[in-house]
Amino acid sequence: MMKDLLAVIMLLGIYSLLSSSFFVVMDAVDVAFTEAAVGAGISTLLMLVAISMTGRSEHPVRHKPLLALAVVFVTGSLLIYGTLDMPYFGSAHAPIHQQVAPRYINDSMQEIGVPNIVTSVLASYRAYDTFGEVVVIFTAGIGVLSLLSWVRRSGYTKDDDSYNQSMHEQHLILRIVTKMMIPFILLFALYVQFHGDFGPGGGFQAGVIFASAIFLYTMLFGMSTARRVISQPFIQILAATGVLLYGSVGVASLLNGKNFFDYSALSSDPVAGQHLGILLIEMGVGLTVTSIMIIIFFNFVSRRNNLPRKENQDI
Amino acid sequence: MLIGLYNYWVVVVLMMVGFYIVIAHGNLIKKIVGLSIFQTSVFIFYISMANVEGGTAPILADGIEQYSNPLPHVLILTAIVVSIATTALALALAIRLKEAYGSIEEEEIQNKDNLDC
Amino acid sequence: MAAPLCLFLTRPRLVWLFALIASGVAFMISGILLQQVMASGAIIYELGGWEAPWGIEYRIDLLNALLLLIISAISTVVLYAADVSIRQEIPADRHTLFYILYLLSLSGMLGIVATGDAFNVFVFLEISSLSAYALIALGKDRRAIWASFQYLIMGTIGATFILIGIGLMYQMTGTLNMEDLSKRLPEVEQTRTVFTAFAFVIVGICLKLAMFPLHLWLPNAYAYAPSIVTAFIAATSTKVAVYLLIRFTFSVFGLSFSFTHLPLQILFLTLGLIGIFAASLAAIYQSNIKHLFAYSSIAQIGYMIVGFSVSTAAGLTATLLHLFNHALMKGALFLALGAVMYRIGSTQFSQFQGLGRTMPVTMAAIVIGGLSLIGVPLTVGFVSKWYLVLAVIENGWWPVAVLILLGSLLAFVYVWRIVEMAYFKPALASTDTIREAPLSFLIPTWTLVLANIYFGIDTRLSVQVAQAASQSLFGVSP
Amino acid sequence: MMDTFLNVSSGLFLLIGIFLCLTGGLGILRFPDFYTRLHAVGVTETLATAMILFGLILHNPDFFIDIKLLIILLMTLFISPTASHALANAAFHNELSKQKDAKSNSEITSSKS
Amino acid sequence: MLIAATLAILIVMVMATIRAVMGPTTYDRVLAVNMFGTKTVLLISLLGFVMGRPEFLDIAIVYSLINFISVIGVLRYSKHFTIKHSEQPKK
Repeated sequence: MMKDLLAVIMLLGIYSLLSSSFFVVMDAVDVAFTEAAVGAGISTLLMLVAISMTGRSEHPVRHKPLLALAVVFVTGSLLIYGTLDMPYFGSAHAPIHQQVAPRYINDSMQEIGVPNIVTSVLASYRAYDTFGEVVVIFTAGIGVLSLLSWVRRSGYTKDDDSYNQSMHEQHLILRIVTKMMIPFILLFALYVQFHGDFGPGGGFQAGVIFASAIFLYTMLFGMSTARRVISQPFIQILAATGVLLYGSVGVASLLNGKNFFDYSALSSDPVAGQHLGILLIEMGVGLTVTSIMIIIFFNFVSRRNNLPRKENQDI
Repeated sequence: MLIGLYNYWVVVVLMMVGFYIVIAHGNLIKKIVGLSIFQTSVFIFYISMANVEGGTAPILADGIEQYSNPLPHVLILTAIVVSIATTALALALAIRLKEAYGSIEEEEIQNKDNLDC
Repeated sequence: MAAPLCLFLTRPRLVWLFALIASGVAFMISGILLQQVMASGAIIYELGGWEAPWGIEYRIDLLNALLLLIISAISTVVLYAADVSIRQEIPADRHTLFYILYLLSLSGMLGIVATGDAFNVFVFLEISSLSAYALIALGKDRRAIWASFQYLIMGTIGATFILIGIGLMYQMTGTLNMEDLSKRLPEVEQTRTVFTAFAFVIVGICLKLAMFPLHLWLPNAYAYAPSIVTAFIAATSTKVAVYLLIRFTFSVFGLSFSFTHLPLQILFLTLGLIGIFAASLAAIYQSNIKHLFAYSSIAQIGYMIVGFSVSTAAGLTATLLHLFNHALMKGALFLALGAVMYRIGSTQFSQFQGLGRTMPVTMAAIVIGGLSLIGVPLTVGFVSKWYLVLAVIENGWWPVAVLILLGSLLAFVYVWRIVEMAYFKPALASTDTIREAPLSFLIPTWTLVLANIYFGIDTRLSVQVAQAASQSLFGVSP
Repeated sequence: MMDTFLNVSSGLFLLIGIFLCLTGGLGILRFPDFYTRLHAVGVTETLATAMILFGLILHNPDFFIDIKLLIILLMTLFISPTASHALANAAFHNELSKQKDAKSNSEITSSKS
Repeated sequence: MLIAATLAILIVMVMATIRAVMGPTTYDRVLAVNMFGTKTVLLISLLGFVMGRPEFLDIAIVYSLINFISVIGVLRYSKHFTIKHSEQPKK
């Protein structure tokens, strides 16, 4: 058993990479994309920041492993029992491939005009799910904000600057490479954003990539520098705009006399309307995800920067 | 003949590993890690049921007949977002707990609570 | 319906008034919806304009409409009191965030209830629970954070179980729409996979529901959350879980599958009864009133489960009635507690001494709510217990009926403790100067209390709706 | 003629890549301490990646995909040595402080912040 | 040839994982994870060719980015508390 949490988190990163390779093998390229960016990238990073605050060793206390084992065993055997009647892995005759999916595969080109079926299902057939997903991430951002939002203080900038100085001496190479990389990453994010109709990618992935460029910048150039570029209110407004953009697309189609999220109302030609709608909501998703990720990360890091001070204050 | 199901069994084992970590470990970060493993295994489960033998990725191209089922992919995209949201919130809570209790061990926190009562 | 609401949520400078209006609008819409549904049967609204199995649809029948009405009503009333209470309990810079989270949670719950798509349920479940975790963690006490973390772990496990269950169902049927699922499931209902799917969905929901053996997260979460949050969550979130339970067992899996192939009936009955007794006993020994009512919530959930396990239309009617009534009672009780909290700053038992004199109006509300919990005639508690006992007896389960009455006795014991403390003990010196709670607390509290009494006397509306809803459920899937 | 040449050379590149990969893997597994392992990985990794990607580029006729492969190649060329450098740098700073006693350790920390 | 390369990369990935699990120091683990990431990039690009749909190289690009970012992240956030860590016994 591993007691070093840092190692645990790195292994989690490996697990995540592996599972996304598995997704590629299973033809789920979009999912692999997301899992790589989210599981291996963002969540590992967040966990790292978190353990840098909470300490990295685990106490060897173990309790009630027997009960836990029993519960796990029962659940596991129930699941295995349940798998026995499943259609075989990869069989094309499973009900799952017979009922709903063929419509997506066969007709989505005529109905929506986007080659990436995942995008068209995500953004049009099941747009409401995706809206829910955006709201979930928005909720998480607001939740983190309400839990961790920092007290605005000007005191730590000086520390940060001197730290910056030492970073500068130590990481010259890193900084220069990063500086060269960041524009490229941003460009790539935009590519992913707008190429999502044709290949793997879309608003969510693009948002995560965009945010990770900002993370990189923050990690190497310090919080206060990054703050100068992206201020808190600005990013909050951006997050809200994203969700609103998504929602207003729905309302727009509502006003045009169709149902909520029926994009064919957006243009005289239904297919063009669908395409436009998908582009718009992907923008909404991208904006929200980028800004929420940045909010979460900034709050984690600022909390961390303020930590020693907080301990002195004796909350 | 049962070999057709091996994939699901591996997933079940992974799920149970995650689940065990969640309920048996006292360390909060480890609980979160376990939760993450648990959820990722569920994703793998969904994705493996979307697979069709001989199929390819559900992005339309000329000359390809057999595609994998896109619907589970969509569901899992959503679920991944949900899971990162949960993880972020859980980590934020863990940080606050550390600040409030000075520990991220379940038992220590409970002991301190009992002292309070 | 919930979705346009979400639009408003995101305006960053959201104020209380705005939230109140949004919630009120939701309330009105759901009122209209209920009327429409009663007049013309289920309403179906296709989101995105794609017909059901391909797109996502809202499907609102009587059951949903009733739930929507309860949730939005409680939320509006509770929100009215929020302004004052929040100012005291939550730091100023978090107010906006509080209202955003509150509305998110509300829209999540409305979304769960309204949607007709199994996966969509999962997404909205996560919206409402994530915001609930954050709301609970806003509590003053550091234990609030711990409670919230526990809730998060349990809730996420529950949600993941539901996800597995939905996945298995999808695997066997190839569809996610509830209506479609209920049509296709009978074809494959003998398979072990469907059985497992059912088990996972049920266990997952029961985790959210805090049904007896899985209730551990609930008391702390209720006790340490800000009082407004407690009032809101206690009155609504478990109700949503009960709704899901009913929806999945009756509509999706179908009655015959749920109750004939599995020992579900006896299992739920036993767990429900044990839940009633264990939780009531635990409630008697609590030193914090919030804890007390939290345990009493678990006991009340036990009643609902018992009614549910009867699995006849009468039993389901009783469950729905109790659901409706319990929302009213607990909303009123926790709001009144919020008022006490506002004045005294604590809900410890010892602090309640003499409050009957210093805060007579609030305490009267608590007493009436308590009486309703016990099931005294002329309150709503009586009506639902009456129907519950009737349903049980109709099924010929005499001992169960006796046990239910015994459980009410236990409720009497813990309510009596409060009454004794508040009216028969002299006031503490420290609480002597306490004044009556501000009007903005009293109005919503008494609104709920009066609703308690009104629906206790004039039972037509609630009973009629509940009966129609349960009969329609049995009609759909005989 | 051209085709066979491309195929053979692509295979050759891939082969070299495989060989380097395996060497690196062996290195990370068998070498005794961190710096030697870093050496094994850092040196082979960049070249192995370059070789395999070259092999793929030669293998593939599609222009657009070649561009993407080239981008990956360029990124690896940037990132891999930088990461190795950062790693070595960090290890050097901290390993040093590990070996010395607490006094010089605090010196390092104070000079850093 | 492609399949042989894929297999070789899988073997190397196993080796890296072993090192990441064993790794006596944090840096060993970071190194192993980094190597694992690079190998995943290669694996994805190879798999695209093996499966006959090499359009999805975007994923590989993302992987290499993520890999870089996580290495930087580990170094950035582990350095602090290793120092803190060594200071703790002094209290």
